[in-house]
Amino acid sequence: MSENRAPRGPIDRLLAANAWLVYLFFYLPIGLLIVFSFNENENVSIWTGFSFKWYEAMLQDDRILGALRNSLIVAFVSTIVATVLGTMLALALERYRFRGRGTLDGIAYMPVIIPDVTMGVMLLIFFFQAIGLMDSWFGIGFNTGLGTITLAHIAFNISFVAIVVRARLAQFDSSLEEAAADLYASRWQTFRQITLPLIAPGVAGGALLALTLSLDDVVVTQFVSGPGSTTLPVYVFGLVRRGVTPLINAVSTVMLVASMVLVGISLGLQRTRSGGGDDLEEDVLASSGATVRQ
Amino acid sequence: MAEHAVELAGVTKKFGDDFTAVDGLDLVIEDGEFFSLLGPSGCGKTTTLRMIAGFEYPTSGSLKIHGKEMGLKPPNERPVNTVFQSYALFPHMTVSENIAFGLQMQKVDKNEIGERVKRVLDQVQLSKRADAKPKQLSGGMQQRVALARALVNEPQVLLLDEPLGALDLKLRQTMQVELKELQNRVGITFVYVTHDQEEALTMSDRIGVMSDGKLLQVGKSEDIYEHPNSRFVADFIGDINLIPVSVVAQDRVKLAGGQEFPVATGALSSGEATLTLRPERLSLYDLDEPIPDGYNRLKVRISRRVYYGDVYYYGVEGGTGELVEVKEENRPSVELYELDEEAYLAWHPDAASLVVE
Amino acid sequence: MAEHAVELAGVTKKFGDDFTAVDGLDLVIEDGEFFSLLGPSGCGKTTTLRMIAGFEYPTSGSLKIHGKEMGLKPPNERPVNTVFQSYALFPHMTVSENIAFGLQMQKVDKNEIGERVKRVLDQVQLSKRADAKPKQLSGGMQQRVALARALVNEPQVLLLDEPLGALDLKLRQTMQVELKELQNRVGITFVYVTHDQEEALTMSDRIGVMSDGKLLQVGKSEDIYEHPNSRFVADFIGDINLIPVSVVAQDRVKLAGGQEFPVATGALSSGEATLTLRPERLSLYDLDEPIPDGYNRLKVRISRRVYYGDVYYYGVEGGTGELVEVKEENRPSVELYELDEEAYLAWHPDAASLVVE
Amino acid sequence: GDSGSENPTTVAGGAPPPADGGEACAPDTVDGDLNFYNWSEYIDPELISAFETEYGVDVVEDFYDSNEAMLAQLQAGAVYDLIVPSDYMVGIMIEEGLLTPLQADALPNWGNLDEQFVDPAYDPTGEYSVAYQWGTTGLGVNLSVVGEDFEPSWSLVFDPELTSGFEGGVSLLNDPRETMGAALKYLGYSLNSTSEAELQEAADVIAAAKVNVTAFDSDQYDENLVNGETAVGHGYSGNFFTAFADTDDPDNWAYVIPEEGGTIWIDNMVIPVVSEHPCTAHAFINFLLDAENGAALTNYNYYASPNAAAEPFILEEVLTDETIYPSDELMEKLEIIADTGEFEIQYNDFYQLARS
Amino acid sequence: MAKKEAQAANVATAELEAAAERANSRRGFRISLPAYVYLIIFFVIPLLLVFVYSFASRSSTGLTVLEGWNLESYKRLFTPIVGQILLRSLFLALTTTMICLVVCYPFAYYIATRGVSFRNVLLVMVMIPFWSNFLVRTYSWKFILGSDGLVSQVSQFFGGGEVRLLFTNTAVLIGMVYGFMPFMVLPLYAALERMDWSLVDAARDLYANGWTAFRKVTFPLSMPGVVAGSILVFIPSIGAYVTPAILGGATTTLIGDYIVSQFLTARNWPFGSALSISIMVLMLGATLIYFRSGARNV
Ligand SMILES: Nc1ncnc2c1ncn2[C@@H]1O[C@H](COP(=O)(O)OP(=O)(O)OP(=O)(O)O)[C@@H](O)[C@H]1O
Ligand SMILES: Nc1ncnc2c1ncn2[C@@H]1O[C@H](COP(=O)(O)OP(=O)(O)OP(=O)(O)O)[C@@H](O)[C@H]1O
Ligand SMILES: [Mg+2]
Ligand SMILES: [Mg+2]
Repeated sequence: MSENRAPRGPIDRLLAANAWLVYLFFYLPIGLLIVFSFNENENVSIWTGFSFKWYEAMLQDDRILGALRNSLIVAFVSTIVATVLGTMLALALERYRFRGRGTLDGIAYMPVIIPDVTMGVMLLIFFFQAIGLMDSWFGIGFNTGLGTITLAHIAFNISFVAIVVRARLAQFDSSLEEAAADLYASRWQTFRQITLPLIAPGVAGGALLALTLSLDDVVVTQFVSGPGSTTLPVYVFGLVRRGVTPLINAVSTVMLVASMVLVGISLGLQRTRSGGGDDLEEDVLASSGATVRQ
Repeated sequence: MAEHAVELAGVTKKFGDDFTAVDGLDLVIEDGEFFSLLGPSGCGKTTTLRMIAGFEYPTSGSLKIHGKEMGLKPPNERPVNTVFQSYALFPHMTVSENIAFGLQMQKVDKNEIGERVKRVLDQVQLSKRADAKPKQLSGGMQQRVALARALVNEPQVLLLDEPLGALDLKLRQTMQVELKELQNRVGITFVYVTHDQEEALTMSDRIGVMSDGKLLQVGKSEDIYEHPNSRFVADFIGDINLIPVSVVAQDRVKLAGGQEFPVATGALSSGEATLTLRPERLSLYDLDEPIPDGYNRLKVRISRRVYYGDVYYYGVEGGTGELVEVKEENRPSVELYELDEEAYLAWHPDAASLVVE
Repeated sequence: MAEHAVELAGVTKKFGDDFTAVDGLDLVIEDGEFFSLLGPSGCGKTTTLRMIAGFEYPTSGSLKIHGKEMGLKPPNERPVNTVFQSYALFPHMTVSENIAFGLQMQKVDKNEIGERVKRVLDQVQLSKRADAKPKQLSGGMQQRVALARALVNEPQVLLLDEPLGALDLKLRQTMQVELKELQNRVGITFVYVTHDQEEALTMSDRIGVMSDGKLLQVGKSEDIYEHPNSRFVADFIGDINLIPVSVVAQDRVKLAGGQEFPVATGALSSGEATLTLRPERLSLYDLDEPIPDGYNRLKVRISRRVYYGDVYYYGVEGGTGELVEVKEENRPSVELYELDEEAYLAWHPDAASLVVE
Repeated sequence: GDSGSENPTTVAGGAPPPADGGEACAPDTVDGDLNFYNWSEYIDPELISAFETEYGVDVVEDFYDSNEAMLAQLQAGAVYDLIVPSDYMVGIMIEEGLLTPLQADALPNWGNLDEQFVDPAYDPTGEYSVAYQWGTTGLGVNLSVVGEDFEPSWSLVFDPELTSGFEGGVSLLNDPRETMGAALKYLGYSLNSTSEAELQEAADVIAAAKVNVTAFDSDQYDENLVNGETAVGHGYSGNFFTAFADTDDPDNWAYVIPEEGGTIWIDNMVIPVVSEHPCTAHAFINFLLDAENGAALTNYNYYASPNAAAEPFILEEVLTDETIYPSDELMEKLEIIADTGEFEIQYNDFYQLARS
Repeated sequence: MAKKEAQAANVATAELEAAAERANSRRGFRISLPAYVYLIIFFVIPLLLVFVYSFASRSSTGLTVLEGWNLESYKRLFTPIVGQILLRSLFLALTTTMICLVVCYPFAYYIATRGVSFRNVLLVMVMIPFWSNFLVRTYSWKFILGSDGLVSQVSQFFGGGEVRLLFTNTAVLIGMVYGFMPFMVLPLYAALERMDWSLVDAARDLYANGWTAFRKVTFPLSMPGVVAGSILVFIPSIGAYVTPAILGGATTTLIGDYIVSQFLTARNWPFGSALSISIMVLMLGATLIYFRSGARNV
């Protein structure tokens, strides 16, 4: 009887009560945030009337739009690269024994547990030195900016992707790969036709997580950013210092909705890929990382 | 053809440095024969199969398929297909996609793939479920898909790893018959792994009995059953009474109880040995009943009676020191022996063979 | 005692609104008897057991244990213990901790727990592995721990759900004997679930055959085997030939081929019916061989011969329209029939019984 | 790590040396888009677009929220044309050779600058920086809580007896130099003091005051005040004014410069050596030095303008507001925060110690 | 004949397995190479740089001088203030973890015991709030906990007095718990969802009542999830400082902002680096323990 059965009676009711309280706890601030994005008053805390003006303001403010653009560029590039590299990393660590595997295994987890500030500072130092060297050795001049931000985001995203994909691979029955090989599939064909489709939920989860992390990161970004590379969270950070206006709520409501759409897509995508409903776990588990870097 | 289907010479497989899963296997499997590997769990059957298929490489020894040395050839370059102990069906593909996979990899053209898949689907009576996902099939159906997926490629050698292990008695028996007939029809070489001795006996042309990675005996089903070459084989294949005796002459042995009996003339003329007697080769006679001449007799007391539907198993005690099992047909004509009743235990000397440890 | 061990009256279990797993079960199990529930996978055996144990509650009907109505009593308040289909050993406890669990829950005092655990460990021959974790044990050992864990509580009723399902033939047979002897010794009521008919026949005092949540037949092993009350039971229990016949008189039937035969006087005197004949109750005689009188005879052609170690199975064709299976002892004295040879198929009228669908 | 040895002296070595003066820029000529690195919300967007249209170049704005972060970025190779560091940071940047001298000929409006800002302590030669705006650090007071008549003194935040009466308590800047500085002033010392003993006293004052300090906050002090979370807030003049202005009755609040004096800070426009468009930068500086534009800056964010010529165009109430343009005797008591070298560590430690 | 072949073959194939393994190992290495290289360039080397910096010294202008290497920064780690701050951060992290555990266990249990489809919905619902911007989330808490915030208004509505939680430890804890809950919920969920409920049946069958069955079977078996969740909450909350600053008013220094202040206020990078390194080591230690106990319990 592997299927779950809830305990009966009052305990169950208590559990349910607790659960719904927790959800209330989760959604109270979000609800407030969204509501006040429609507040026509300057001050977020006092409701004076409904209006879309903050959304309009947002659409007019090309600083915000610029920041949004930057965020999206960084997020997508870093997500794609990190997903590819992270997946390969997970494959190698989970499937093969090779020299340096132990060390790599260790390194792979460090970016997850390193404090943001440290990550930011060390990348700052690194880029500074790198730029110095590039300049003095090859006379190549390059600046901090979207490029360096993307490089930095990839650096921490790889680990998160790898961890999620690995969790997926661990449950993966490798006899399927043998079966494919036995049926005349080359290594690459086996990967394309069997392995990848089956770990897709994990990969999707990893990608999702990477995207969210990158869309929410302030600290690291601030350190490695350069001219014209202000990202949305960083800009919001600046705005907040000048006082929270519903404008910020509007912006973050938009981000919220955008992310939800993203999740929806990736989930739907994976539904079609493989019927298993529990695939969702990894995704969700993954996306949880979104908050880890606060 | 002249050359052998599969040829293992001194094949050894070690896991880690110390643990030897397969130990110096010398084995030749003829083309078109149904060969079974039989042995208790963990004896190295699957490992052997995996080496033939190319999932593992021998630590040492040579492995030829149809005369060609396999060396480091990967599985996809070997003329071999496998039916996995755990089906290993692709969960994200339908039944027919699963079956078509191998052909697609071989770049067979669309139409032909379609036909061949259809044909094999009929063979395994799954045409109706062609578009189902493996999850939606019962154990028996999944097993048949796995089979079809391998068969459709018409490999020179088909490896089957306990393909029926998961099925319940009835379904198992039907599948056994189907498999056997199929093999007769397509005439490809089957290498069949099982730990069910009855299954092996029913289906195989030849059987190899393994234990602890070693091949103990290879031979026709009848030979293995009738003339086991070791205590282990005798005991593993079917029920058998193993009675310790001391050899007094080339053709005579003495029981613990002191009674002497003639046996088929054997190799040794003295020392300790084990007398093997199949329960069904033993019969019980009332004390006053005539016993066919030439038969050995021994007075015994009935101490257990177990009902098996078509037969009764009696446990009897006599001079042998330990309980002897006797199998008696259950026919209305025959009347039953009660517990503690006395009777004669009789058998023909040919029925007994001597093995030594 | 007077009252019954377990008493089910009109017990029905629905999952969801539409699906009925157990359907109006009426069943009385006597104190101290070994009762087996037999049936194909998915027929509702486990569900029935789970209701007796108290893990599920009947949708309707009454369930008494030793005369007491169980109603909504939780499992821990029922004088019943279960050996689970999948052992369900606590992975984080050692063998002896697993076994001691029940006693601790009952607040039995330390020393006594120690002794009783020791004793039952000896019974199942696991004293040496007392401190192992379940993971470190082989399937057989785990099964015995599950058994010990239930037995140590000396419950009034012991529920066993396919406790031997996971074991291979040899180990299975030993365990069967051990279980049976144990039950005789401690004399507690066993309710035993299995889908292996042979197992049920060997061990049970009485058997209940289930199908699709319904109880088809309850009775002594012999009765069920010798006199199945339906085609399903006949077919499910052991090999059997099912031959369509038309009834011409209370005691006569006609084959498709037109031959008439006497049968044991039955209920109906006309119409279509099925004649059930056990392969082992049939014998083959050379055309020139004398056949015991009173036996029915039918000329047949040998069309298949399968070797099963201790026996040969012949498939013969005659006037019956379909292949009839005959089981012949394999003794050196008897010589074999070859394919396409002709022979007489003979059986005693008592061996045949009529069932109707 | 060996890459460190590449430039043994200091991290700043990463930037190429000043191309002595670089090519000369004619007034009002531009050489490309302007990379402008500024405090957020520190300039009226109108001004930006005005400049863009007038000179036909784009202004790329990026924002920082602390001088140190900005410095770090610059060292890491960020390339900007124009930056607005605070006083002490200008000193550091000059010392580190991060700044290029300004070309007087390219800045005809330079003369508009009030002469007291012409060569400040942190830029003795006055050739590297042009004052952008200046302001004071003081206290925002909720009159309905504190009452109309109160001593404009640091005791409003540091005297536990007094503050215990304030519902909601007080907030101090989460900034070692500012808050330690305030405490030092409260004790009558210089806020650039380099005496451990004095710092110790200051730390003790803060520690003692802590009972009624609801928050050490450099971002939200103005909102906390107007939302009634705090009764008195320590912070920058302009922020308070904007916050007050946004409320329903601005008169309920007042900004005061404590009589013991406090910090005066000056933000400055500088051009880093790495600048790729120095001429546009010069043009922009000159643009902001223009009388009307200078006034526009102040009218936007209520910080005092160093631009003498701008005064006619500055809103009357701003100009006359003692708290924006403090009286001369008050000016005497105001100090600019100077970099104290190694002592910065002490400031931070004592501050953290006091806070803990 | 077969024997001789075998001998020959032995010689031929003695290295087969080894060769196969080497090929395999090369393949694995090749696959991991891109990520490996990337992480070395953009993570390991930077980390080493920080390590180097932690031995450097600070110039009078607060810039890092890459000479006069010394252990000063590490010496300073042992000044009382650091210990004090660290202890405070650890305590906060610990409390946060505890609360999360207590609240989330029954929550995860509830989700894990629903039907598959419903379960998934519930899970997504856990995640959605965290798609919004972190700062804004935290600020909207300010407006809930403030003196005329939601809580206060509700209490007044019911005739209670004005309650101001903002700038109290309660507020900090609420904020922290809020931010880290998902990390507790998800591992716990994963563990409980894999739970073999027939074990609970078995316990009940062996005369354990519901609570005992939970104590003796369910909880011990969910231990890996508990440990995982605790670490995932504990580690990041050690470094957390933004939430405490916004909701708690930063009236106390935490290790997080202490590190930040070294880099961004005191401009004392060597010490900041030393701090970071040691915190990382600490966290690595914690993670190791987690992996161990995880391994033990699984
Ligand atoms: N990859 C492996 N690493 C280490 N030991 C292994 C590995 N594969 C198999 N073994 C060991 O080799 C022995 C033989 O395994 P194998 O699977 O061939 O047994 P088997 O005969 O197939 O048993 P079964 O009938 O249960 O399938 C077993 O003891 C097993 O533990
Ligand atoms: N919790 C449940 N929810 C829905 N259906 C169930 C549940 N438990 C059992 N069933 C269904 O009830 C029927 C009977 O199940 P049960 O486990 O009793 O079969 P069984 O006789 O034990 O089969 P097996 O021999 O394979 O154990 C099956 O069709 C099964 O799918
Ligand atoms: Mg196997
Ligand atoms: Mg069952």
